[in-house]
Amino acid sequence: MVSVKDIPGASGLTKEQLLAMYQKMALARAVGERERMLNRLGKGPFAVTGEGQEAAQVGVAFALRPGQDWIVPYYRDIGVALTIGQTPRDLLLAHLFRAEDISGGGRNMPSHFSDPKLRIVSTSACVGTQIPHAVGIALASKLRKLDEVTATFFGDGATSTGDWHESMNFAGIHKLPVIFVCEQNWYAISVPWRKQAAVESVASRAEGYGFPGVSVDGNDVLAVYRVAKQAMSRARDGEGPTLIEAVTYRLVPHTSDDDDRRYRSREEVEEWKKKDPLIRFSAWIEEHGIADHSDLERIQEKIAQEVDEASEYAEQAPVAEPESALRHVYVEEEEVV
Amino acid sequence: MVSVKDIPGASGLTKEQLLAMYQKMALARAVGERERMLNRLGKGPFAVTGEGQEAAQVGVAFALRPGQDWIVPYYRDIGVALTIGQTPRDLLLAHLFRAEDISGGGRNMPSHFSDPKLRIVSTSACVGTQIPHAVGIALASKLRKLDEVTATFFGDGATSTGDWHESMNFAGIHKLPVIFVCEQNWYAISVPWRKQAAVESVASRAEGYGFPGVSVDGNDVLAVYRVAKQAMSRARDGEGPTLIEAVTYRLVPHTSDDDDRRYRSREEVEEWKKKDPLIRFSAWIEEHGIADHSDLERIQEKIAQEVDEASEYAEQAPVAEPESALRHVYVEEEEVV
Amino acid sequence: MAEKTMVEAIRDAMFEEMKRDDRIILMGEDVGSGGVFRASEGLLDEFGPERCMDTPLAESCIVGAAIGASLNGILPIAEMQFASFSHPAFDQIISEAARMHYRSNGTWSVPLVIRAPYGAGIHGGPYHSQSIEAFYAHVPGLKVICVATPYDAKGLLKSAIRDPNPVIFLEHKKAYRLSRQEIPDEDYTVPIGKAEIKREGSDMTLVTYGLMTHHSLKAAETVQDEDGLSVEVIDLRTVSPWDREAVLASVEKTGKVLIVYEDNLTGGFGAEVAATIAQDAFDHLDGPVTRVASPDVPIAPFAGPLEEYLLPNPEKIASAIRDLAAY
Amino acid sequence: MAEKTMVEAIRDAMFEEMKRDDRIILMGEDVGSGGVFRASEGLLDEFGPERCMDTPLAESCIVGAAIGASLNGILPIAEMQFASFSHPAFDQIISEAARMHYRSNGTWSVPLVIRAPYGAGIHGGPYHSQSIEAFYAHVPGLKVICVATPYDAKGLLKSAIRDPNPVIFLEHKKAYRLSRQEIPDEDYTVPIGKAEIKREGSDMTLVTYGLMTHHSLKAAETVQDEDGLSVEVIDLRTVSPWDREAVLASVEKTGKVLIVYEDNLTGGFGAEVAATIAQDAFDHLDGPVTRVASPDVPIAPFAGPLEEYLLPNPEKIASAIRDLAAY
Ligand SMILES: Cc1ncc(C[n+]2csc(CCOP(=O)(O)OP(=O)(O)O)c2C)c(N)n1
Ligand SMILES: Cc1ncc(C[n+]2csc(CCOP(=O)(O)OP(=O)(O)O)c2C)c(N)n1
Ligand SMILES: [Mg+2]
Ligand SMILES: [Mg+2]
Repeated sequence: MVSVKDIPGASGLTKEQLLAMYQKMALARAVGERERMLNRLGKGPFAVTGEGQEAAQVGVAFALRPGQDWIVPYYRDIGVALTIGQTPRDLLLAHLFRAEDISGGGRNMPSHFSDPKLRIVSTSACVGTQIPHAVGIALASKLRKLDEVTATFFGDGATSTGDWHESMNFAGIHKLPVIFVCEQNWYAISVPWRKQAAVESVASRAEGYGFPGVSVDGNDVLAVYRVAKQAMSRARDGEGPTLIEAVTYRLVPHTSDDDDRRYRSREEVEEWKKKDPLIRFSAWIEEHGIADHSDLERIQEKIAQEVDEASEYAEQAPVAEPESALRHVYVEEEEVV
Repeated sequence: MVSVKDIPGASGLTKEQLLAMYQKMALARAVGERERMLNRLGKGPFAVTGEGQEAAQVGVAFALRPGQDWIVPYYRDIGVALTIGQTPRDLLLAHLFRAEDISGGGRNMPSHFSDPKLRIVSTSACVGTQIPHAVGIALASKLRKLDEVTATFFGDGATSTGDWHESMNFAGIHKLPVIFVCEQNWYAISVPWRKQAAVESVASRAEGYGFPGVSVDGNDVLAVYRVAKQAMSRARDGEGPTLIEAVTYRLVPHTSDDDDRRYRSREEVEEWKKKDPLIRFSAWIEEHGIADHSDLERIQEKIAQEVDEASEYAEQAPVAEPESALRHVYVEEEEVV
Repeated sequence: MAEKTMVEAIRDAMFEEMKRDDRIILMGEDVGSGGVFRASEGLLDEFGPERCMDTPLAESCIVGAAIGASLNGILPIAEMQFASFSHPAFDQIISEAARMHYRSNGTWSVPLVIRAPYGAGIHGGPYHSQSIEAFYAHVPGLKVICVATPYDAKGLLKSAIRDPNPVIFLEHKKAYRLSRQEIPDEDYTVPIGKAEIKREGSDMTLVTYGLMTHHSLKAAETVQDEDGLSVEVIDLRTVSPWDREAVLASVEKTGKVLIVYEDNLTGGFGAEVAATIAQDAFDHLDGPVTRVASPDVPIAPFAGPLEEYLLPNPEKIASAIRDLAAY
Repeated sequence: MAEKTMVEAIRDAMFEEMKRDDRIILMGEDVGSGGVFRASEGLLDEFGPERCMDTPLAESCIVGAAIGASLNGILPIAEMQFASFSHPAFDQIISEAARMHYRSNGTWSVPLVIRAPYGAGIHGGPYHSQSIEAFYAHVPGLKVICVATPYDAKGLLKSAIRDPNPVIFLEHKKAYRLSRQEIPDEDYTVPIGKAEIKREGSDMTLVTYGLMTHHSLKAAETVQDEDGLSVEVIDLRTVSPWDREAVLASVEKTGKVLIVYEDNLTGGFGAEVAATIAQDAFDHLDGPVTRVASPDVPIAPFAGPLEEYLLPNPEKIASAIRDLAAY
């Protein structure tokens, strides 16, 4: 068996790291599926998940340093949140709007990840508005001369917004340590990319802001990881931002309220299912002898168990007291530091 | 004497056209100077003018068809307004906020040109907000299958706004008959271009929207005209938008409220004075025998006289009745068509 | 006559108007596939992608381009997918659409409708629940409509489309499928700026609009049955311009007034109604001008129990009616 | 003690705070060269371009980046060059800055000050004259300050900078150089949310803020001299949270209230003040709750005579005082 180091494409990752990567992707898949199931069962009123985009999410997140680098995600980033350190329990508590939900105590929508400890920043449901926050966080890191990189994630739809442009421009001017990650899944809900832009690749726009844009196969977790690593180096070396366009596909409807048959053919979805990043990575792992089928099955079993436990826990956890809705409009006296 | 047609760079313009071009530039200069003078005399509370940018403005406007093509200008475009057909009297009536002011009856600021007959669209003082209007007008032309092109003008500062990006993108998607004209004068008030963007040329951004961007010497009126002509052809042939970056310089302070010594050296201003587009074009005209010095002096004299008369007229014209301030908040019954 | 839900009535209004006048277009995110609430279902098939136009995710440009189109012979209906997502277009709405006519001394005008689903009660969390009428009712140059019933929605949307001014048309999303109502087969409009007395009464005037009309009617019924109180319920329907005359006439009659709105209390539109009454009907008042609204909290948390705790409902309204009646 | 104008007091407040705490930065268009009103003159020289930062012309990003910086140890002051140009940042202000703390259940907070010159009376036309406090006073999670005097401006700006919440700090540009006032040499603050009785009186309460404080004081003097009327003038200073207690206590004493604001009448902040009084001080009222404001017109036309026609001034206020006193 060859040493993992020598496997082309493994990017110097150890066997353990590669399997951890796989585990995060599979976990993200499982949590997404669970949320949609709980929704169908009438337990969570809303589910927005990221099945199909796990390689893009986990590949980038793996290049980041949890608790040191800043994460400004969007609502599809279950894989990012889990890789950085949120747990299935955290996510399902949010899904079921429980008091214990670290992201917002049930106030914000599910999949609006937040965790000050992990430097995952709370986002709204407004598309694109988180991007200037990422830029500002990175500006602060630079002003304070801290070794921190900020990664912000968004869909192709967000690239049409004014906030996206203004942020890209601002980051370019100040050469900020920020990584812009576009999860190009070809749709903003039902609107296909060709109605969103006249260009093939959004990565090409980065040049106009004075920094590189890279388009990468977003279903190839190792390719994404490599690109993210480079972006990290650039950011840490003071060379400024990178725009990563991770080309992928959302295998599920937009949210639990969406019926994607209205706007895309089953054939198209089936074509992309063949490129499922999870299946692809597991094949790669087996092919390169990193693990065999039964190893991966064991990982899957553990995940299923973890998700079951998290789900049970979350279902039994209490919702916040109704009157608590009046709190935290302003910073309360005792919270002032 | 060679036929004008054969003069390299004359772009097929006749002698009359070339002199008309010169006349518009000189007129724009004279109106700008008059407005600043009236302001210093305490007559107009505010002046914003475009001395130095006449070639960029007149060069583009000359390629448009007054009354047929749509103009969505910005506050510095005295040369555009005059070329399309507004008169010094129109502009000075606005400067002195008289009731007769066609652009707004004294309600909008001076240099916020408007004239439904001439299809010059009323703009606000908000930088960048007119650009989506231009795109929408062009969309209407396309939907209605009308042979109309829309030209919109803005400064380098406007390219930082979200509205600019959203409009460029929208125009690209629909291949709209619109020309985006950036009067690159290197400053947004005091903020130099290098603090506004990390790239040299904003023209390069057009590619990211799927249409060409052209950077042109904005102090060379014939070069600007050529580029605008090409953009017109593209637009009329259904090939879509063009971004023109006309590189120029504002030779005067931002407005009558500005002191430009706070942010740029006199040397820099003097350097650009040497490239004064008006001097440059008059030299070219004389050099190529289109007219001689005394011809140009006669044009200047007529302009001086016209501006004097306009100024006198405007000073004597009445301001609207105070109570008229209550009108036109909503479309009035009799205005409904 | 057919029974329609409010969302169907809205769809019918657009369909019929687009049939009538081919200058009308609908533009917005996902309108082509029917829209997230199915309000534009069928329009793409009937009118094609040029008149039922999917746009990029860029609200400022949607409104700004609609303004431009409206200057050049088109009558656009710009859809904001949710009221909260109209905020990026705030500048275009209040600086541009609202002021174009004024600043040009009446020479340009912007015949534009901006539709947006608004309001809470569907567990949409803080960004799918907001009331936004107070912002726009404050801005001269705009008209603002808040509809609550299928009949009014259809008639007012037609009026909005035919109005030469920019109109913000707010559709309470919880009212979309709340109930069905008989809708005439023939063309009709409901005038902008006219309130409707949805229930007559003599003890007290209740002024409201939007979803709160339904809650208020329920409360009025309860207090009639349980306490014998006769409450006159006025549905403003339009908040700008609003029907001061109708409200003042009713208050003169009853002497007491309760104002009910869903938005958070401070600076909500009901404050204007209260202020007007306190000045212009002062002599007729037999009790404090009373408001029921949500507390000053971002409306609304995702968690159902928290959301419900904040929002006015028939019980809270009935209790306020009783308190005021007892004054 | 030194005599300062309001704009000098604001500059001093920023200077002293930035000296005191190096987490504070100022960012905005043209702040490096001193700003269009000279409010930041000298800051670049003292603190360098990283702490007095010129930005591109992109208000949404200015506020959005400031929010981000505030999450990561910086205390930003974001300057909007004119209040009207804050509109592109509306979404960032109300969806993001105002709600970050709430939506995250109190785990993130946004210590941010947004400064903007506002108000009319300088012949700035419709886009350099707007009042915007009503929009933001309606939004839970924000604090909103409208200052009128050098002393209050300095003390309140310091409080705003030290406040852990997002604060909108509105500086009436006509008040920038209106007058000079003695300013203590030592550090002081003025508390957010506390009104000040700027003139005591017994016949009537006049509630106001911003430039109208000056006009109201002048009117109060006139009616004292000419009519022997004693008007108590309350300057709210902060419109969110506003000092209900101070206002209600004064109205209980005088029985009559005039509310004066510069913004257009409908949905202006004074509507909230009026509504609150009409509900909570009803028993004490001896006359209609009266408002003086600008008519519902985009404020303000560029032409001086038209602008002046619209705006409240000491004469109009005095006349409203007399009418109400005669009631
Ligand atoms: C400003 C704004 N406008 C509209 C919406 C409604 N909306 C939610 S998600 C979405 C599409 C986003 O597409 P994209 O950015 O590609 O992300 P994806 O969902 O495909 O991952 C839209 C239109 C919103 N949330 N915010
Ligand atoms: C949205 C907005 N922000 C700020 C301003 C204030 N302002 C007026 S002009 C200007 C600079 C514009 O620069 P540029 O676009 O380059 O045009 P130029 O004046 O150089 O011709 C600024 C910041 C404004 N009018 N609108
Ligand atoms: Mg997408
Ligand atoms: Mg410029």
